Amino acid sequence: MKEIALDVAVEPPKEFESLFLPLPKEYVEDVYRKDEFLILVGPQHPGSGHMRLIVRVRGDVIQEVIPDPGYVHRAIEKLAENRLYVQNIPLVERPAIMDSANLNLGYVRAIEEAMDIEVPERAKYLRTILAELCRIGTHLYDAAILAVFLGHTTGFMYPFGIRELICESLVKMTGARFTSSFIIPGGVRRDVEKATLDWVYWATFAIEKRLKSFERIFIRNPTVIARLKDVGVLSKREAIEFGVVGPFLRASGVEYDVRKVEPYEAYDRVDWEIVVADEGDSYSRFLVRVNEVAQSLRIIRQCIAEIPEGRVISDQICEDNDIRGEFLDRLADLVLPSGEYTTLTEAARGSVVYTIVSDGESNVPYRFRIVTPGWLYLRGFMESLRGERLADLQAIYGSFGYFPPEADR
Amino acid sequence: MNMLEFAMQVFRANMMDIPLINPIVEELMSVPWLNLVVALILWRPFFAVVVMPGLVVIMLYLLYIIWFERKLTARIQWRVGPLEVFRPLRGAIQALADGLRYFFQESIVHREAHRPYFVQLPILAFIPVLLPIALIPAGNVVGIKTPYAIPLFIALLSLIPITIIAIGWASNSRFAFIGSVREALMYVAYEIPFIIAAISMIYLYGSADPYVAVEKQTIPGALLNPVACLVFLISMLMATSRLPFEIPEADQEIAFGPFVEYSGMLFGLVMVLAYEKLYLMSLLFTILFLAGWSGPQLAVLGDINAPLWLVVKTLIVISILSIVRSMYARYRIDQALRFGFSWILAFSIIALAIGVVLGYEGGI
Amino acid sequence: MKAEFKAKKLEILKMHIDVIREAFKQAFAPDRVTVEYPRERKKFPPNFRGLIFCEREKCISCFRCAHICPANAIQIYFHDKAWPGIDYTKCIFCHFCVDSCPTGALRATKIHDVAFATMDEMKLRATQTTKPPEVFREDSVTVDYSVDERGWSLVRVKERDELVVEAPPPRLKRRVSYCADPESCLGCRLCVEYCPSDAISVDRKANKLRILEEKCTGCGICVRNCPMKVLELREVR
Amino acid sequence: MQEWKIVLPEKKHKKKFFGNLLEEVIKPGICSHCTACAAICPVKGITAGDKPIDFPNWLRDCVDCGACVKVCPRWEYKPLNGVGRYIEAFSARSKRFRGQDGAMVTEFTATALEEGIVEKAIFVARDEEWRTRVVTISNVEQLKSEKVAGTKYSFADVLPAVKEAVLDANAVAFVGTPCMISALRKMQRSFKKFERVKLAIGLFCTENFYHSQLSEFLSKKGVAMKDVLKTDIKKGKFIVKKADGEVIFPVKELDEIIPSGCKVCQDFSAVESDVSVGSVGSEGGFSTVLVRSDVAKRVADLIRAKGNAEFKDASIEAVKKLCDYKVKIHPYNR
Repeated sequence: MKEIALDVAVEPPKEFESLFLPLPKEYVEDVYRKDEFLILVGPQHPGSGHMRLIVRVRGDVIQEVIPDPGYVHRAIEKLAENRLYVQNIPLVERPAIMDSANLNLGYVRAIEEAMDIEVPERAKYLRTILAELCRIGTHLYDAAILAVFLGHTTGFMYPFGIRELICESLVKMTGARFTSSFIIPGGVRRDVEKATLDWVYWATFAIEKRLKSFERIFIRNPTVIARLKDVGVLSKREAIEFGVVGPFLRASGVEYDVRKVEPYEAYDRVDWEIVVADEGDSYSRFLVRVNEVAQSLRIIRQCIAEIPEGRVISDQICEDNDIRGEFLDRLADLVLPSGEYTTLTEAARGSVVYTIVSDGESNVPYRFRIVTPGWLYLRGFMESLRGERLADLQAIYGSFGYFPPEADR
Repeated sequence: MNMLEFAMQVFRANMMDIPLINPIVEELMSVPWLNLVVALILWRPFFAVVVMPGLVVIMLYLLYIIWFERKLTARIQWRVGPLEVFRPLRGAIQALADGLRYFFQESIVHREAHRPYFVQLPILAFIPVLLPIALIPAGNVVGIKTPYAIPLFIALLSLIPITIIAIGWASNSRFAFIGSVREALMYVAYEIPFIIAAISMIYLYGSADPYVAVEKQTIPGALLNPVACLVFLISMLMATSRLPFEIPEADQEIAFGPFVEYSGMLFGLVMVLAYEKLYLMSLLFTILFLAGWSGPQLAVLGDINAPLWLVVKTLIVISILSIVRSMYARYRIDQALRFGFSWILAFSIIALAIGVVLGYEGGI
Repeated sequence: MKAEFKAKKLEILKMHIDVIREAFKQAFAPDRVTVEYPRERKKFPPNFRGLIFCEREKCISCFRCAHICPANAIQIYFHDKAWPGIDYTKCIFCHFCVDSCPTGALRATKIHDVAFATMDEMKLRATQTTKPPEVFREDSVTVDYSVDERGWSLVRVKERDELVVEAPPPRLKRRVSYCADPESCLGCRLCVEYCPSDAISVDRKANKLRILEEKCTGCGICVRNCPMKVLELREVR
Repeated sequence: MQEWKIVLPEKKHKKKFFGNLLEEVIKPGICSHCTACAAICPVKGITAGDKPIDFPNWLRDCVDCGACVKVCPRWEYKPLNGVGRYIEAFSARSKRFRGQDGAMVTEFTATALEEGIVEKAIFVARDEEWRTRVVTISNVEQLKSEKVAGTKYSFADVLPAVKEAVLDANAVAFVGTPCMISALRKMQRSFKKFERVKLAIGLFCTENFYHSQLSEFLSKKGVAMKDVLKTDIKKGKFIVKKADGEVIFPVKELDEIIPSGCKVCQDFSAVESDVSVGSVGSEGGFSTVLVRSDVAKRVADLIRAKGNAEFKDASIEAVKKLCDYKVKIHPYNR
């Protein structure tokens, strides 16, 4: 079908000047000269999170997408510079509150590496259980957002319904529904009794049963498959090139998971497999996360079955096994020896990098760096949109589980 | 004999006789002025258009369907649905509450919109929605008795998408443009199979007259020509943009499509448009496939039996259809069109073939 | 482990039927999970992190809660003694303060649903935090989740859940300030001014500093502020 | 009920203790700017840095605890002089460090740190403008940077850093001029915690300067502080090494910027230190070392055992001559 190029002198609509767009003026003119136009899938759009996507569209086909993130940037790195190390724990969970344990774990491991604190076994198992619960919680949250972007309201309600079980197990274990701030340098804040662990153990089976009905009504739903199959394909080479991380990298065929490459906490004492898919399209990205939920359930069950007795907080931090009453005395005046400490943790949406630079004297970090997965795979997400249809923007957005507060930090 | 006596004479000629309420009607007829009003209401064509399969039932149907659909979708989605509006009835009058809210809400007309069209179009959209009601027969209660009721009904029905496209154009907003273009694309995709399916049934029954269709349906039309029934159902979903094909008003992509700029009473009218279209199409579906108003008659009810059967069957069809909203995700516009033009068109031609074969010499 | 999806034409039809079957199954026997909140209340475990209240008598005004709060939500108010007031516009319910309170004066409740009319009403002064916030209770049923391999179901019990959790046994024994290295003491008498309960006094003429164990509450402010760090907290035998 | 006594010095004026210090030491101009009072003041009111010692509105803030008077070396000042008592004397040059002359100060600290005799060392480093900056050294690598070793002829608040270090660590080392060393001894006598300072390294010192006055004087001489590589005093000459050559002028010309406190000081060779180090008495590239205490003796033997320095004998007469010279030019008769 031969394209007929009409050189119609179309000047860009005047509201582009009033909006502060990160685009040079020539770019906008060039777009309109080429008979394409810019659609702003703006910060307040039912089909995108709090970020603006400047979509350059020719007809219905997306030529190029320029992200304009930063609407929910809360300068966590600057805030962390004038808070005590232990006061940063609730702050560090704020980028992705449904994935709080993983973010909290990464930060606390950086402190433990600096002070070389030895974490007791039971605390390691408890941390792994919390991390996996939050991983399942985040995958369900992303599945729900994907469903609502495809217009499947039931697909939105089921995962949030199942996520109630995750929140319930977190409440029973830590006291708070998701931002538990339960992991502290040296272990966890409180011991978890047997009854709660058993409840969580049976909750994993209840989750599995409910996931079956979610699978029938959404995951294997022909309309969903039609909307997601071969959409937003990211080949293995492209995924590596654009620095995609986490389940979205594994969906393009790269078998890399920080929990296997550098196992931390109790991941090496538990047998589970990395989930990989080859196609790299939206559906395989979604399928990888669905199977990861099954793997996480497996990890949780093994952890609960094999959890050893013993201390939950290391004796370098507090003599007896309970920090209640002396939280400030034991943890407030932590001063990290001067130097730079970096850790890599596998959060639900990818690897999160923490770097703490301490000047050795002050009890607040000199420089604090957090790179969340959303920021890492934003480029891959934008590249995968190239050449797709405009209506698929939401489907690919949902398949990437892009979460602006996490990406903007 | 002045106008009034003439009118009274016309009405008395074609009055509904419902044994159940006949004594009351007789007693009311004695009152000088009231008898004219009662006569008018019980005059068959008036009764058909205004009361039974007409306006009053539409209003009740709207209240019922909006509430029922939300409750059913909620039930499927592990939740409870509208509840707090009226605790004892567990949220039954939710639709009434919404209606009142829209009624008192301010209808904002934004600056760039084409003011006259923007305001009048939702009201004009009601013409193609209400005119077909006159053609729907129910037993001997009928608005306009013509042998060509079905093709006329379909013709009027296909005017509705035009008003929706005009609404989209009048609101002059990017999302509305995209919405109305999608409505136009979908309209072409579902209208052809819909008409072919209806024609195949006309072939089957031999005539375009609903009375003939209903008498011939000793076995319901759905069993006679299941393919046509399937095509009819799917194109009904596409026509009223029910979920797998809710593309013109895809909230996530284009924020409620052509109706994005509406608020207040205008929004109320526009939102209800899709439901009324569904009601009309399922009325036609009942007549063509579920043997219209035939069913065991209750003597005491007399004339009202037929309309009652027709409405009940329609409500059942709509209630079953509304489950679709919680089952499916939304197709992309090109997928829907490809699906519409390839599968549904093919099936409708098969249905036409069955219709022609079965109704070879003058219908079964 | 490979996660891929192969489906032939026939299977698509089967999947359609699965979807419809699941929808109808849920329509007739929905496994609902809604807790109708005002009339039913979800039962939370005892360690739930809800609103906080402070037992005035137990508080030794040691400022630890105000120091540790990541959101600076706790402010200490002075009346006859010093004890904390909580600003719920800032509080993030991390309960670092409850964990830092040596005498267990700050206590957690299971109340999480208090509504305030205005923003400055949310800034509870100390006088308002001494008793748990009273909540207008309409609930007659308490709901709890029961889970087993058959699935997850709601158990409704016809009794009201007690929202104020009884205090866990105090963990730390009473501690008293003690000067470990009197020769290094500068004699600057800052501890005398810092002490909220006048446990350290100075005898001007004889130039002697005296710690009265019975008056000392063990708050540790003198320990934190001694320029030569010679004071420390020692458990009373 | 625990009770302990505080020993208070007797006041000479009916004022708060800082008032007495002001009248007795600062106003007469015998304050040596050793910053001991700034270190010990509990309310951190006494200010030091590159300006004379002062306590802004001390009338309101001073808590009258007497600590500053207890630690001030110039309170009832009895000048020390001469070479003082020492166990052995030699001149040596470190093999692994480069410093002012033999870099023996850096060598002593490094060995003490390695052997664990001290945990922290308080050193004076400098920035490009040769402004002094006090640094806490806890590992040997930090000593290798050329901004740490080498003498800086400007005042530095060493003792406040020593006090902070003493609160946390159990064994501290520090380098100071003779007035700082005698101030530290007074602090150790009045407050037991300062006995944690295990190694006090004294420097041979004729006088010290305010950095602002020194840089202004040198700029008059046409030298910008930025491109100064090294400063030294040898045989009465003040040598300023620059990238493009040297500027030499007799020390006498510096007389008008010598602070008044240094004019009354007769202690050239840090008599009360554990070990005194200086360039006088050994030839170029070597430092004269007077080992005075057995801790320093132990460290010296360790250096000798590990062979980290070449050893020679030093001419003590030159040191004596300088000591007597300092007593002669700085008479103190009050």
